[in-house]
Amino acid sequence: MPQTVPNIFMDVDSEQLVFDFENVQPHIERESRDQIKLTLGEFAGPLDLLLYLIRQEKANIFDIPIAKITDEYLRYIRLLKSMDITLATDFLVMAATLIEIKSKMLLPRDPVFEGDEEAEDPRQELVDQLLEHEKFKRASEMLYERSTIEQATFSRGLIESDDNNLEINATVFDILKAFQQIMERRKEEIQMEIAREEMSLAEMLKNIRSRIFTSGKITLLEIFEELKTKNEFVLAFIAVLEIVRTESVRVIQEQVFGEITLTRT
Amino acid sequence: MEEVNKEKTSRTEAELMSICEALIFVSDEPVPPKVLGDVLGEPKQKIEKALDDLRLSYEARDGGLRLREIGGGWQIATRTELHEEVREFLKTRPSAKLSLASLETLAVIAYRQPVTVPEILEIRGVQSASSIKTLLDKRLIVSKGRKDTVGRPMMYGTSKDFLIQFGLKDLSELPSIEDFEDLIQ
Amino acid sequence: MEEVNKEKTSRTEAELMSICEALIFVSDEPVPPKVLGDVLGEPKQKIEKALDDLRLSYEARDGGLRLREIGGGWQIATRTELHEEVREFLKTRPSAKLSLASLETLAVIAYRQPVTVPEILEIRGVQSASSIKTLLDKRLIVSKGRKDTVGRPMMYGTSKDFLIQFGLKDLSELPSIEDFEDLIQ
Repeated sequence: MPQTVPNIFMDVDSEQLVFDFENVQPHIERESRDQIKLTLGEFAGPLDLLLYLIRQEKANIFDIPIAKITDEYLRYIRLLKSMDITLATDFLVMAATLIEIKSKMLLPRDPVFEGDEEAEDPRQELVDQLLEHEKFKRASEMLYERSTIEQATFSRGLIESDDNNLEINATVFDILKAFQQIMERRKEEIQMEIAREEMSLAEMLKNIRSRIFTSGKITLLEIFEELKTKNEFVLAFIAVLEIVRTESVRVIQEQVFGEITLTRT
Repeated sequence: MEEVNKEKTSRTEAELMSICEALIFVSDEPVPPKVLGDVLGEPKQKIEKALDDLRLSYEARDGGLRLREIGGGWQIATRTELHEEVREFLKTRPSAKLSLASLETLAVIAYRQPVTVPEILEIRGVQSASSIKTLLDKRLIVSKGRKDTVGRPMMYGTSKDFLIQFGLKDLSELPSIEDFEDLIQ
Repeated sequence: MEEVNKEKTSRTEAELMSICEALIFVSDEPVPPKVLGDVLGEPKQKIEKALDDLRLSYEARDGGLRLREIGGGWQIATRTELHEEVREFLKTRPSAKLSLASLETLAVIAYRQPVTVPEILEIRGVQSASSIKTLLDKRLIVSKGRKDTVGRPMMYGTSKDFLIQFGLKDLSELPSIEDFEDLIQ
């Protein structure tokens, strides 16, 4: 009896959810005619899901009941969507493929090919793909077992001679990554410089307030004209609202879409 | 140079076994017999004989260590039976396992190398970019140049680390992919 | 805890020797007997006896390694008589390995060539003189003439050896930043 709940844990390095799939099968329970309960739903891809559904129906992989499987597949997709699970586009592509095959199977045979025994089964390509995929699934299980065994083996700890050799092995990707890291480091530095030059809300408030109180009135346009960045616009907007709210300043717009003036009262 | 080699080839088999053991011990990765032969100025057969006898002596001793051939080289490692105590001692947990998606991608790359991203997509039926990134980060795969087709896509293959992490002497030790076919009903 | 200890003390002396050997082997530092006793839940005397017998068995074997007590702990090390071969071996070993600083410098040169030392400084934000020397020594970079600006600084680019070491047919095979972004998505 295969267990239905795997050991799920977070892979710290890749931030991927990993589950120990030994003896674990994806599992959907049918609760009623229209309800399916998903017990475990990480399928590595649409082909996995398809294989699972074919098994569930106890169907022959070489003679897939395409209409039925397509319905099941679409039902599963809908279920995942209803659970707010973002589906990889690959699942949707497979849905389209299934619908296409299904409609081809419904079409009457092309009379030109009538009598041609070898007329291509619309399912053939999919079957080939499933078989190929299945082989690699087995291969990945083998790799999984091997790595599990290998994890029981340890090599020696660092010894003195390694200290003279604090070097790392490199591939082209290491070079690329190193370069990318440098570039990111630079980007951060540049952003920090800009950030330091930028005005704070307190400075903006002080600036606008003093302008209103020295000249008696000022238009919004005059304030905004001098601003350089989006951030400053936001700050100025908040500052104006704050000034209007807390001080004796009136906002006057004489006509629709006309100029807005801030006046000291 | 000549003289040095001559002098050194007067080593007995026991001496050679000792030296190989010491060199394998200090190396931080599996040591290919060729490297040993080059450094010691000894013919390949002599080295290989010494390594094999050394392996047998480790087995006969039945201690905490073993000598094994892996990733194209030789390595001293702990015996698998002792993994619980070692883990307890190092306070390590089994390292994070690869996700199902990454394992599948790795299987496709291992058996179809050199292989491009579009080719992997075709077999897996699913985008594999993040898996490929994980595998590159873990150094299990490496790029193998570009393919001479439209777009010149990057080709990938397995690395030496792959062999080591999966306990393989070389790629020929992988069971044939066709063997898995029989298992499909 | 008590119970576990009791259960584990059923180890034979030979088993204990094997386990101690494995733990000393995987440790970065000499292992004090107390640490072994604590991890294994064995009394100190039993551990010390096992270690001593293990040391004797290493001596009797007369191989390339020895077990020694150093700084209050136990350690596996190569036999002193073999130091010449060991040194020779370590010297020839990983010629293609680079420090992180050198790798970064190489990355800047590879992607921005021809490039001068001041330009590398500006991009990396760190002095790279010693890395450049290392890279020149390893023949991974070569000078590409002088730049026509103030001080006429030397320009550097990657060499043919660089292509060979990193398995590239030509510079166009270097993965592009875009290739990588595809993978990150």
